[in-house]
Amino acid sequence: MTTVAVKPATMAQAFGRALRDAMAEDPTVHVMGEDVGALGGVFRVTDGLVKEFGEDRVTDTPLAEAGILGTAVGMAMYGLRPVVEMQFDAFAYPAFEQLISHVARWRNRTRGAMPLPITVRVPYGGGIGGVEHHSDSSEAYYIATPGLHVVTPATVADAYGLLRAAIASDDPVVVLEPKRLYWSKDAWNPDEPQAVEPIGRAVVRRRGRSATLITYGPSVPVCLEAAEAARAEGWDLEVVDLRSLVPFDDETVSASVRRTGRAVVVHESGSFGGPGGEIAARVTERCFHHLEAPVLRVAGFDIPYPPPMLERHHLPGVDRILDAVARLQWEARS
Amino acid sequence: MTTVAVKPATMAQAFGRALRDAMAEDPTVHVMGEDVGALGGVFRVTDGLVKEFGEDRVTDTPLAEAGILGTAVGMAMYGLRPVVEMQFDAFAYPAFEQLISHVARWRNRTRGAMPLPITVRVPYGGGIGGVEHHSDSSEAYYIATPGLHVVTPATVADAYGLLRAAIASDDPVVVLEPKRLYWSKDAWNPDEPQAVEPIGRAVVRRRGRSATLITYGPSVPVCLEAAEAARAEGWDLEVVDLRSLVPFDDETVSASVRRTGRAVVVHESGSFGGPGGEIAARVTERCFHHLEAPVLRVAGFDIPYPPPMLERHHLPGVDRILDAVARLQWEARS
Amino acid sequence: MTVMEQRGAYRPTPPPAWQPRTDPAPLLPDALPHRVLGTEAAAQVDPDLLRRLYAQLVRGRRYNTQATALTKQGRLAVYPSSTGQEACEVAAALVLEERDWLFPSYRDTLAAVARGLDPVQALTLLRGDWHTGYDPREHRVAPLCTPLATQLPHAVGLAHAARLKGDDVVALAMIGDGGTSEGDFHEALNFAAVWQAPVVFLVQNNGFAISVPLAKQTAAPSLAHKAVGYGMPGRLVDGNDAAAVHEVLGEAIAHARAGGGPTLVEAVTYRMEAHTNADDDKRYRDDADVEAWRAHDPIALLERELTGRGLIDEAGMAAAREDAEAMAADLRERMNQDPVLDPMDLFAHVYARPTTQLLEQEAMLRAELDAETRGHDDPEGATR
Amino acid sequence: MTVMEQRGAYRPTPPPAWQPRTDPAPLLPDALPHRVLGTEAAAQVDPDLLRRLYAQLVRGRRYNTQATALTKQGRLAVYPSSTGQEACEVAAALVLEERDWLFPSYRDTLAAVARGLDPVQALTLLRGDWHTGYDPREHRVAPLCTPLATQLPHAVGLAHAARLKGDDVVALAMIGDGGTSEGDFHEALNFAAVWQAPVVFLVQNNGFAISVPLAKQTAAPSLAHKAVGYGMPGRLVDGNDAAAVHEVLGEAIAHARAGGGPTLVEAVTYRMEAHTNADDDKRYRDDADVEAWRAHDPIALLERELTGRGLIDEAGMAAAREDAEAMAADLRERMNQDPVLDPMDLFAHVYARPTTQLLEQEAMLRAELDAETRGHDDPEGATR
Ligand SMILES: Cc1ncc(C[n+]2csc(CCOP(=O)(O)OP(=O)(O)O)c2C)c(N)n1
Ligand SMILES: Cc1ncc(C[n+]2csc(CCOP(=O)(O)OP(=O)(O)O)c2C)c(N)n1
Ligand SMILES: [Mg+2]
Ligand SMILES: [Mg+2]
Repeated sequence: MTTVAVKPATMAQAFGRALRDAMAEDPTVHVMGEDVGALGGVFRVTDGLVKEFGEDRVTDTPLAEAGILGTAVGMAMYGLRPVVEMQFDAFAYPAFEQLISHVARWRNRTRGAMPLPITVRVPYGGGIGGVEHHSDSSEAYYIATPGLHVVTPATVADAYGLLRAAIASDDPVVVLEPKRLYWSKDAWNPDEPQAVEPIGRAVVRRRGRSATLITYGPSVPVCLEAAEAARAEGWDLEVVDLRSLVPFDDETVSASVRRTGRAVVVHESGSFGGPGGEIAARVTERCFHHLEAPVLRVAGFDIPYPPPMLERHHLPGVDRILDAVARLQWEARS
Repeated sequence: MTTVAVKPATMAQAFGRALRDAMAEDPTVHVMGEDVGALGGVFRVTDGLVKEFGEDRVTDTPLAEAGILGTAVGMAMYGLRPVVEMQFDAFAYPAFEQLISHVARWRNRTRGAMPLPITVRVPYGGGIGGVEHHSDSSEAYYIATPGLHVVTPATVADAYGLLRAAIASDDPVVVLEPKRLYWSKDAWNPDEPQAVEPIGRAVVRRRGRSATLITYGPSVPVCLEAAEAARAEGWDLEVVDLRSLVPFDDETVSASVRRTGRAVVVHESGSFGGPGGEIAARVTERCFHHLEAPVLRVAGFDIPYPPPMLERHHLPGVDRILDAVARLQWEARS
Repeated sequence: MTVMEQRGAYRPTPPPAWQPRTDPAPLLPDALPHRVLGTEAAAQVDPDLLRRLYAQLVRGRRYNTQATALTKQGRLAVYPSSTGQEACEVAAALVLEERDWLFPSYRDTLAAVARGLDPVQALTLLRGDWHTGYDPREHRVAPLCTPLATQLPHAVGLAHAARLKGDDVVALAMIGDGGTSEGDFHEALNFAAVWQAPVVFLVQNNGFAISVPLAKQTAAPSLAHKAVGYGMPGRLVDGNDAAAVHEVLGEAIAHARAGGGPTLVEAVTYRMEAHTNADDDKRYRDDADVEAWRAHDPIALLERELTGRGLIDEAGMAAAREDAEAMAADLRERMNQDPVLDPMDLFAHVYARPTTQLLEQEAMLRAELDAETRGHDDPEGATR
Repeated sequence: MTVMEQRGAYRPTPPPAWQPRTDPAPLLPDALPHRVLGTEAAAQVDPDLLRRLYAQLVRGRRYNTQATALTKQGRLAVYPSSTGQEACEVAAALVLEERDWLFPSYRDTLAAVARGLDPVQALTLLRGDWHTGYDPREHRVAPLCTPLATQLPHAVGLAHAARLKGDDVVALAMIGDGGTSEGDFHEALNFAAVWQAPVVFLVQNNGFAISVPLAKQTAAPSLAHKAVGYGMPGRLVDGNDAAAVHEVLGEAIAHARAGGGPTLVEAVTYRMEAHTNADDDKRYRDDADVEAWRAHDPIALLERELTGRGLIDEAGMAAAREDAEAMAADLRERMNQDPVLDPMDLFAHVYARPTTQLLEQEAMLRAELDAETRGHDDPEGATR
């Protein structure tokens, strides 16, 4: 394989391209939500789709999230593959009854007779200076709901690959799109054949020997930055990007922690009852005798999301991650 | 203090008595929900209240959970203390936007100017042979929402004490009422002066030296039974009843685990992303060097709640708890 | 031109030119519930249809009493009876074409059965067996829906998808009076009207939501009036008059099929039994209220019409009763057999392919069950 | 007799006696938006009121342009302008009594300001400072509400509580056309009607929900028609006619205050700016549409009335403009100061008393901040 020069693309463009390619390949794929048509979505992810595919397949719905997801259920019952956009994390809450009581349970309820291949796209997380309700990290709700897959990319290529995989999945998938990475760029060539990531595989983004940072979505770049900074302190940190919260890739994560013997889980979501507890607990269950220190967590505080002027104090940053690494009982190393 | 003979009362009666006493003491306490009036609620917790206090204070609302909680917000803004009944766990989901985006955040949003003293009563959990949507353990959603207190009693006395404390609290409190304990009886005299439990204190229900079972709500009696059964196997198990999930009583829990060196968290809620992960993680953070084995979890499976005919296979029972205790690496004991 | 683009685009224009989009008058529902039986209109109805409705009403009543009896014998976990509401249930089933879809609530197992579903399958959920006992596509009956009003957007979405595909399919969604207060009712009706989806909403106003009477549920002149706010026609019909319900639903379905969009139908009826066998209706209503409705029994109404006009004889009525008895006997017998459920099925359909986490849990349960079996083989109980 | 018991209990009775509860006709909203300015009715309006409205409109427009300018200077994180909608905003504020409550959405900071709130406080949220910059009880203005329609049940609950307490208080809740599609809109209106709560719902139909035009939001004849389904009166008013909005709201409030229950008011207006400064309205509407509405500008309409009838002179208009400029200058100046936020306040108001978990997190942040301060004192950066 030869190296080709590629132009940088944003994550938002990669999501959009994934939608476009999926729609072009499969006429049953429909995009629906608030402002997904002429406007192209408030993040412009669906830009151009209505021109290419028409209003029957790219639909500006009435403003009602339960209605959007509920009608998507009916459309999926009839053989369509709806891709639903929730405008912001906090605006998905009105759809929770449909999500928890129906979308997540339909296959099980019908004993496999009627799967619901629905993709729910949720822009999530903070760091964009958004006012109240525009920066929630709501993944705890989704991962505690059996029947859903929950993925979240951290790179432009994964944005494409995971969204394609989500749309192709016969099960409902919640795609958590890290808002503040929408405009992040990567050398990624949309005109090359693209990998559709299998759902459920984590990836080691950086190899290291001292300790493992387990993270996902918007915190991946922060962890990579922290790992660079840690070199100055003599720590060689490994960074695991989970990519999929459900299913969870125990194999990759446990293998890393067994290698390093120490781990910190990093995410923006609040700490108490957030994904970090689950991750720390299952890593500990599997790697107990390899651990030199308890698995620590660096997470958002257990507070309602703060206003833009204070969010930097709330979000896990490089310093806080390094502080946690410093607390991994290095003195205990024999 | 002399011992007085007391008549046994059910947990449902204790909840009802707590409502009655709170209403009698404080004219701002209002009870509202579906069928809470003439019917007395489907579990008869509010039996007799409308006769005593009238329809202005015990209100059969229209059938709309977001509307119930949303109007309760407005009532609380005007100085009332609404106690809202959600008829079953799964039927609280339509109210999640009001709960997450408003109830939990109002005090913070208004910089303390406007607290919302709302109590949300949610009958939860399985084991009652209920059909779909009538047996969810939805505590993961509540504990991941900063701004809420979340309590759940396991005894008749705590049912009274915790509900009184919830109503008296100036913060919103979700009271998770274990459905299958509604008809459990205790020697409890409603005519004695009753203790109002401070929110946030766990209690050791059974002292033991071998390992700690950390549990709450409907699983407390199961754990006590398991502890009895464990004696035959030579294990002397301590049982901690959390009573409050938020705030979490780290002190009591950690002290117990430091004493015993081993712990199992037991709850009905699904395992992945459920409270057990949080509890295991924080116990491990605090007691790492006292632990002889990783903290294990015995929880519901990560599946939609099963039908009545299969629920016994899903619910954590005595055998499954003992199996977990057996896996606590006893051979490692030096 | 696509389906979505067909509709005349409405753009707000400055007030001088502002006009209501349609005259509201045609949206206003009937002033009184529409009736057919006992009126002159009954003569226009196909006698065969009346006889079919009658046979199904008799069968439906028997189904209700049998199911209630099964709760007493512990063979059903719970049963929300539709006794007194059979005209709605039966008309809803009979008015649909094979290709159409029915979206029932928990109270509407009878409609599913009248549509052709095996009663044992229809009762699977209520028996405590798996949640949906049938493949929804077989008879085009959606899973019985318990969370109130949430089935309505499903029906809208399905009808919309069928229309986009060019299929000539209508969806009929059933809901109770209480359910109309839920937000999902509102959102579904609005989507349906905006999309002009071929869907009909049938509200069975049976007077109560468990214990809560209609007066605490709405202040509207009628539930049918709710149609106005969505820009769809609303109809009010006597829910105990099977011919009237069939006619009004039939018109609404034809309207939807012809591209005319959704209709809201309110059928005024009464719940003769408690909410479910677990309910105690003495707490919230008088026997006298229930008794007053007996005079308006759906079977009696139709029977009077049929016999009065000589459209059925004693033999015909006996045949209906016999058919109903046979159904009941068969139902009883099959419900008396304990269903055999495989605990391992807990994991079978959570996902297309179980996650590794579920595989671990599955292995744990299998080991437990194996140990149990060994325990049974080993009566000394040497193994736990 | 309690408030809840007062209302005539509606019990369903068998169909022969069944009657609609009220004649639907009075519930039907106006056929065309009600107008006052430029009509004979204008002569009946208190000239002082017209002048007060005018002064506030001029001030409101200036507030809008100033706030938009502040977004360009990075002094506001975001601003959803109400330019073109000032008649609704101002009339809503002026029509209320001191003791009444206003429930604004994110677009309604102007209404809050016109009610007396300090503009800087009203803009706190949009500035990126704490979520609500004022004590809601001070001016009886609820926190600006962002999740659509969720403020409506709050208004209903507050109005209901006031009525239960015997207080003579009315709540006015504001919402956009798009918000009417949400389930909470439905649930709030229904609760209000069933409880006969003293609340008025003001829908500002400004033609769009971000990019989505009204035609994709509803198929109803008008949004005011939605009132019918709740059994409450609906009114349709020209939202750019400040006198008309004031009159219609005033009547609705008087009706509510007198125990007559809620009213739904639809004000037809137009959003002259993009949804917010971050929006690009070129993507979904033509300049020509916007231009057409300029002829119907709320300030121009009122100015024409006032000057035409000699109720204001050039000096009076200049005074209004000067007052507006003074407000804008003050706003500009104060918004140009950086607010000082204490990071430790993150933990101050999550609960009445912080949990031990929060105390730990608080301690961590304090240590970090201390270290930062030390780092600043120590420019060599010896400590991180
Ligand atoms: C979202 C939701 N909330 C509450 C319930 C509990 N519940 C079951 S049936 C019922 C009453 C429904 O009344 P109605 O809609 O009139 O239907 P009916 O039972 O009379 O047929 C209630 C409150 C539910 N199933 N779903
Ligand atoms: C529950 C919810 N969903 C989505 C949004 C995102 N959003 C903010 S404003 C808006 C459009 C609202 O339109 P409309 O109600 O007409 O009010 P307008 O902005 O025109 O004043 C949307 C979709 C939200 N704030 N809340
Ligand atoms: Mg009913
Ligand atoms: Mg609008």
